[in-house]
Amino acid sequence: MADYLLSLITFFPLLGMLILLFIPRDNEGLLKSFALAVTLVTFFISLPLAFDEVFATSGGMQYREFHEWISVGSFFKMNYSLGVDGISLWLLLLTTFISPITILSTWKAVDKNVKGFMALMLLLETAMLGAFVSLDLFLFYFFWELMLIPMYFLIGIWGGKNRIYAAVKFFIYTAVGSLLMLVAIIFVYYYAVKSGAPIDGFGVQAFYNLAIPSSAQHWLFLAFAVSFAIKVPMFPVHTWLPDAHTEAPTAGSVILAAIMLKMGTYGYVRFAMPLFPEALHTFIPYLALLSVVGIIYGSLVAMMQEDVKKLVAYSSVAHLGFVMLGIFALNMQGMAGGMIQMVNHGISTGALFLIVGFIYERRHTRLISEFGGLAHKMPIFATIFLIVTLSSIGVPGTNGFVGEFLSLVGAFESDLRWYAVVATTGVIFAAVYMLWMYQRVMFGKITNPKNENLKDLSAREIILMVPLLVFIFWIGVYPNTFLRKMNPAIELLLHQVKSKQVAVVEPVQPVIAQNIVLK
Amino acid sequence: MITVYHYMILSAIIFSIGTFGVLTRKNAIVIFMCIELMLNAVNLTFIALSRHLQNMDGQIFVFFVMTVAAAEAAVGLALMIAFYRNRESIDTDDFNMLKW
Amino acid sequence: MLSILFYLFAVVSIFSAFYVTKSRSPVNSALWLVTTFICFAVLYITLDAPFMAAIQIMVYAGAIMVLIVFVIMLLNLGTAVKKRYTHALVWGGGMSILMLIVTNFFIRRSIPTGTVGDITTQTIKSYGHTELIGRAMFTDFLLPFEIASILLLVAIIGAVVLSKREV
Amino acid sequence: MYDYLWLIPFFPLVGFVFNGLFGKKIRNEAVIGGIGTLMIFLSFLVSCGNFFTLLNDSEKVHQQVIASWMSVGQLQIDWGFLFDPLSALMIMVVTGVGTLIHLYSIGYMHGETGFYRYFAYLNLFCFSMLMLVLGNNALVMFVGWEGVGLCSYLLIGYYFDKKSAGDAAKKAFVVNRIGDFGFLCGLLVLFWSLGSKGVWTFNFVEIAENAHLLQTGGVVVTVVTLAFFLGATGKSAQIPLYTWLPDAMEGPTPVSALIHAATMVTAGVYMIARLNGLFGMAPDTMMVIAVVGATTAIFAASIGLAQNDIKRVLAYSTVSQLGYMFLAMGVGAFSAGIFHLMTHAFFKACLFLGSGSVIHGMHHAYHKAHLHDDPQDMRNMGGLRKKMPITFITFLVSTIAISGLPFFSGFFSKDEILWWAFAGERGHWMLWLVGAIAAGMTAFYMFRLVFMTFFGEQKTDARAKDHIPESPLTITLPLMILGTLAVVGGFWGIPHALGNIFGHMPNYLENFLAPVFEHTQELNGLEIKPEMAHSAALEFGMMGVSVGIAVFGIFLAWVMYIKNPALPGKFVASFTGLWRVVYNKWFIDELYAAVIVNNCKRIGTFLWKGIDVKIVDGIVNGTAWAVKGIGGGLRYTQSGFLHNYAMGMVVGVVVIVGYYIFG
Repeated sequence: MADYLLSLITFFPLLGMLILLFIPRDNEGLLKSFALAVTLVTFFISLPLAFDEVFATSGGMQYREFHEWISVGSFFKMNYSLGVDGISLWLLLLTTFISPITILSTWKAVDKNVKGFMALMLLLETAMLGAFVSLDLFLFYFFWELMLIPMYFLIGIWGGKNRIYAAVKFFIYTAVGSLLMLVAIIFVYYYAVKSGAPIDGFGVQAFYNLAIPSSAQHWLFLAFAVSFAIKVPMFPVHTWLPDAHTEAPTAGSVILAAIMLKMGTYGYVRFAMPLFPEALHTFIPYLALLSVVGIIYGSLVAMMQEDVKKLVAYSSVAHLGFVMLGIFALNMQGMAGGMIQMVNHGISTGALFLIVGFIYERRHTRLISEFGGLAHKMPIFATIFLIVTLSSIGVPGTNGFVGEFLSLVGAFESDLRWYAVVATTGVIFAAVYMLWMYQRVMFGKITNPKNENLKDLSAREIILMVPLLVFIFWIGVYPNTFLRKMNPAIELLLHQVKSKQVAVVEPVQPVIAQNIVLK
Repeated sequence: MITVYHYMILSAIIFSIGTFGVLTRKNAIVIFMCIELMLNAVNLTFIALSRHLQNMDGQIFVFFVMTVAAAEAAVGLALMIAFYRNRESIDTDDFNMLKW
Repeated sequence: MLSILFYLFAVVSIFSAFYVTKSRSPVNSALWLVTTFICFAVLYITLDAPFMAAIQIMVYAGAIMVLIVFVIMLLNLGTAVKKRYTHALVWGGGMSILMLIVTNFFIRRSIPTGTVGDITTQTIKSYGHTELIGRAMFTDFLLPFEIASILLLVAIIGAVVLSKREV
Repeated sequence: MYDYLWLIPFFPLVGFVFNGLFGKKIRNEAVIGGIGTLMIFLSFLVSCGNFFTLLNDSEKVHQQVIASWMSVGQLQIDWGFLFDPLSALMIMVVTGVGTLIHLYSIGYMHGETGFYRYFAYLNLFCFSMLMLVLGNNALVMFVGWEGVGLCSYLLIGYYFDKKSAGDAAKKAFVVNRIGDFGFLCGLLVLFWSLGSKGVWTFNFVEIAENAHLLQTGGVVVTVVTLAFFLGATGKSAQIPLYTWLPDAMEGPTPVSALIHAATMVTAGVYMIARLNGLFGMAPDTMMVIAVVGATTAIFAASIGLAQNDIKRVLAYSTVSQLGYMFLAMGVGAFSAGIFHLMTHAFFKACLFLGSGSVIHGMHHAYHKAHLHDDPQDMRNMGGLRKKMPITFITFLVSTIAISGLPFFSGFFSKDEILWWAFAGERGHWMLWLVGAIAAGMTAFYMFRLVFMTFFGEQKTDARAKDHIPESPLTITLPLMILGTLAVVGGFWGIPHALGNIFGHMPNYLENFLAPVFEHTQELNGLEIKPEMAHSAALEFGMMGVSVGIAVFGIFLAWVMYIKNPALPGKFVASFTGLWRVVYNKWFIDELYAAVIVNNCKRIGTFLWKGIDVKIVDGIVNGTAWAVKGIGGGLRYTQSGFLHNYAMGMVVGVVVIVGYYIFG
């Protein structure tokens, strides 16, 4: 069982999807409950991973699976190689955890072609899980591209008014990036074969030990970096995100925000950084700059949005800036902060999109100006919304703080401290745009008569929010549960990255103290 | 002495003539015949080379070319009949439905 | 002797091929085409391939030409209206001459290589050309042969479907 | 006893969870209010137990670690508590005043729809404040720091259907966040700079022990302390971040008393006192703090002179008094600052609660008379001393205390600060002068408040006049207790000069807090200048001057508002411009709105509509348009004529083969 656990987790939703295809189209209730059951079972199968203590002690890959998959002559060998470590562990669990919630959230929201919707959701889950556990670059690329297709249809079919534009934009943006990545992958493989290094098909771990010349590294890193940056998304390639989010159905937005954006950051951690450490060293200042610009830019733009969903989308840009900044700090704290912030963003922003979904279902509009005074009619909603808002702002005691704080600690320890100072102002802006939005939606008197008859959250909606709230506080108060199992993997990763950097600058050099002691 | 080059040059000439016909004639059936001409030119090369290399494979290939030519003739002419039925013409200038 | 035969039929085939493209009436073209085919069959014989010559006559000069002529009759195609296609003539002629030059160079500069077999004029004479073809076709090329037969079947069905009046 | 330290914040948390989850269902105000009050009272009892244990304990610093919070590499942060004289004093103030205000709220908030919500927030606030005070490392303090900011947001926005309340709440939170940015930066720079010396810590005790690793007066210390000070200005409403506090008066009055007078706003002062080891090493920062404190004191007092809303006067008074505390911190008089913090908590809480009692009465009267006048406007009051005797007496006592008349609590603490400002090593006569003038202004506007409210003619609408009742016992009892404290609270920290007269009474408070501050003060020479240290005459002289200024202020108020009520009008008429500027709070809010808020909005809009939509999306869509255009152009090559395609093929063949041969 344990030998094939990852395959089981990854392909269970796909299996479910195949069975789902035999359920009659009109039986919507059964379709929904079946999809929910499949995702729930997937979640329960993946739970043993969470309790496995091996991650707390070992940073290496666990639950390895290895089979030969495709081999073209003796040259190209793609293997089916899976594995999970402390870095992908929580993202994997986040995926299995969020999926049932999204399915549950669509109970009333999706009314046309439920069967197709559910099938695509399940396919999407398989693709995302596969991308997180692949250790073979080619397999990763396969899942990475596979992810795109269901999402494209989810936006394009079940989306809002401008859905085609958004879907195509999303698709093309991502496809451009991934093609660059494909070229880089092939080049790396070609180089590995030519150099006669011991490799294992497209196995990424063997690639870690390649000594790619630094001029090539730069280009390869750029290709990977652009591809992942689009997915993250980092400034200035973020503009697909607001459109995709705004137009996507609630479930699509949640999946997009909670998990798919993490693919980009995860890609940096797993692939771009350890594969090309020298190039990373060169590009870190620029990437960190983009991250910081993203934080400030995302915040300022979010502040002026009139559409709640767009606001949340731009806030994602800002939040992921923190993730990237933490990762680029290249030390334990920053990395752990980035990783935990990925999970946080998944939970908080996922929850925010669900919340927007709730009011959208009730009022069929997302314009802030249409609302106001909802706290009167929807007290439970107001409370949940407030908690999630606070988590998004990063109030201590909620998850957002832990992630932001660790990222910033890491950045301050590294050479990026001046970026970090600027990034810290992001906490101010976050408060401004989130609270302003909250105030305009929830506070005040009810001015719009359409809001008079709004109903508070139903039991289903509360049930689907509660797990998210639990994790908001859990990570906020006792993040060690998660950090403990991340630390060994992060240590190993940093070792991999740093052992190969030519000029590794010690992150703890007190530059300010040495250089500018004025007195 | 006649060498394989002679046959190949002849085949090239016939092929060019076939090309000329395809490019200049407007009647679909004549174009079709010119294509047969080109196919035959190729066949000649095959057989000449087969002989030159003392190997049977080229002739087998000719056999398959003929098969394809026969199939093409059947389908192509059927298409022409179908087309004529619609357009009362088999002039290629009337075949412009592929236009943007 | 052989070279005389070659040159004779080569010239005739070039001449008749040219008339295929030149004749205004499709029926004339078809007849010139038959001439070309026959010349080719003779050339095949000079290449020690009597079976291919026979097939050439039967399939091309026989079956395909009959089909073409039959279609010409069916569609009742008359002589093409005289149109001046100088534009197309110049371009088409230019292109085909260019092509000729290019292929000429190609042929002149290249040496044919490949797997040299053991079939000499003697083997052909002692076994017979037909037998050799048959051996090759039904041993090494059995699968392609079967596929070709399926192709023909498909073509038959296709032709029937396409030419049926109401589909 | 110290093992039960965790119970102190735990009880309010229980209250919060209980009221937050079940309060709505219970609907019984007695139960909700009772639970809320009981919880904070229990934590008051535990605090008392700990406090008195500490008094008799020779070991003054105790830590209790509950659990590990974050541990990543060299970063180890615990959920831990630190109990030393400073935090002991603070928790006594927080839980003590907190209990009284909870009790008061039961009466004051009677009948409000969100009663349960109010008590849940109040308990949450107490929890956060206690975390702030008790945290043994800067990060736990930050939890409390943000937590109180959050509760302040929630409680200011308590009447959330009023737009002004929502705006004020948001403003409070955002301005606080600007401060928090400073706090966070300070925290991070400190962590890194100490870490680079080999000490990776956020723990206060360890920071204090290792502060010497950093260079005294060096850039790092100055930057760190300035950043922390920015945090303090946000939380404690100092220039330039004070603007949220007056607006925060949109919240219910007990909230103003608890959060915006007695406890939360003093967090900045507490934080500086807590990090005295660092601040002591940064003379430049100390100077900045002293100057900012003094400026805020006089600036806020000047605004207070002209306000008519009873709570706003008190709000500006709070800002001004906080300025005093910062002045104290800036001149190194840490214990004096904490002393003033304590006495201020007593008398300002009493004043706010008293004003709440008045507002409650006025509201009641207007309600009965079906009028919609502003119950907080002092111009509608007057002569209330007969209607509300208890409120009046406690209010008056507290006013005397804040004005610094001898032997009331404010006198001792304020004079100690002024003495340090004048005679301390880091002091300066200018600081003293500013402080003394501000004290005079304080006396003036506070007595103006008392005279306008409780004396003279009753100016209330005739219809409502007779309906003003004295408040119920739940309201007056806390008033009486706080009033008593406002009178006697000062005797705990009698200045040396006075103590010598009273038969060598020691300054108990200073001795009590000594373990916390002694070290820093010795190390950095934060003492009274030696030439003045033993001059009792000078000290008495300064005392006399400041009391004189205060009495003059009171006299002026009496002249203007009792003896000759027409005088203020004439004054306004002759100095219209000046008066308008002061009345409109020096137009600072408008300035901020114009310079910062609007520009932020403008930049945001520009980035969105300009950069995002026009440039980035312009490029993206432009690419799409270009591809479409090229495709549209190339489309015409598809003529549909067979010959063109055939020609294309032939050309292709010729070119490829030609390239193959000749290329």
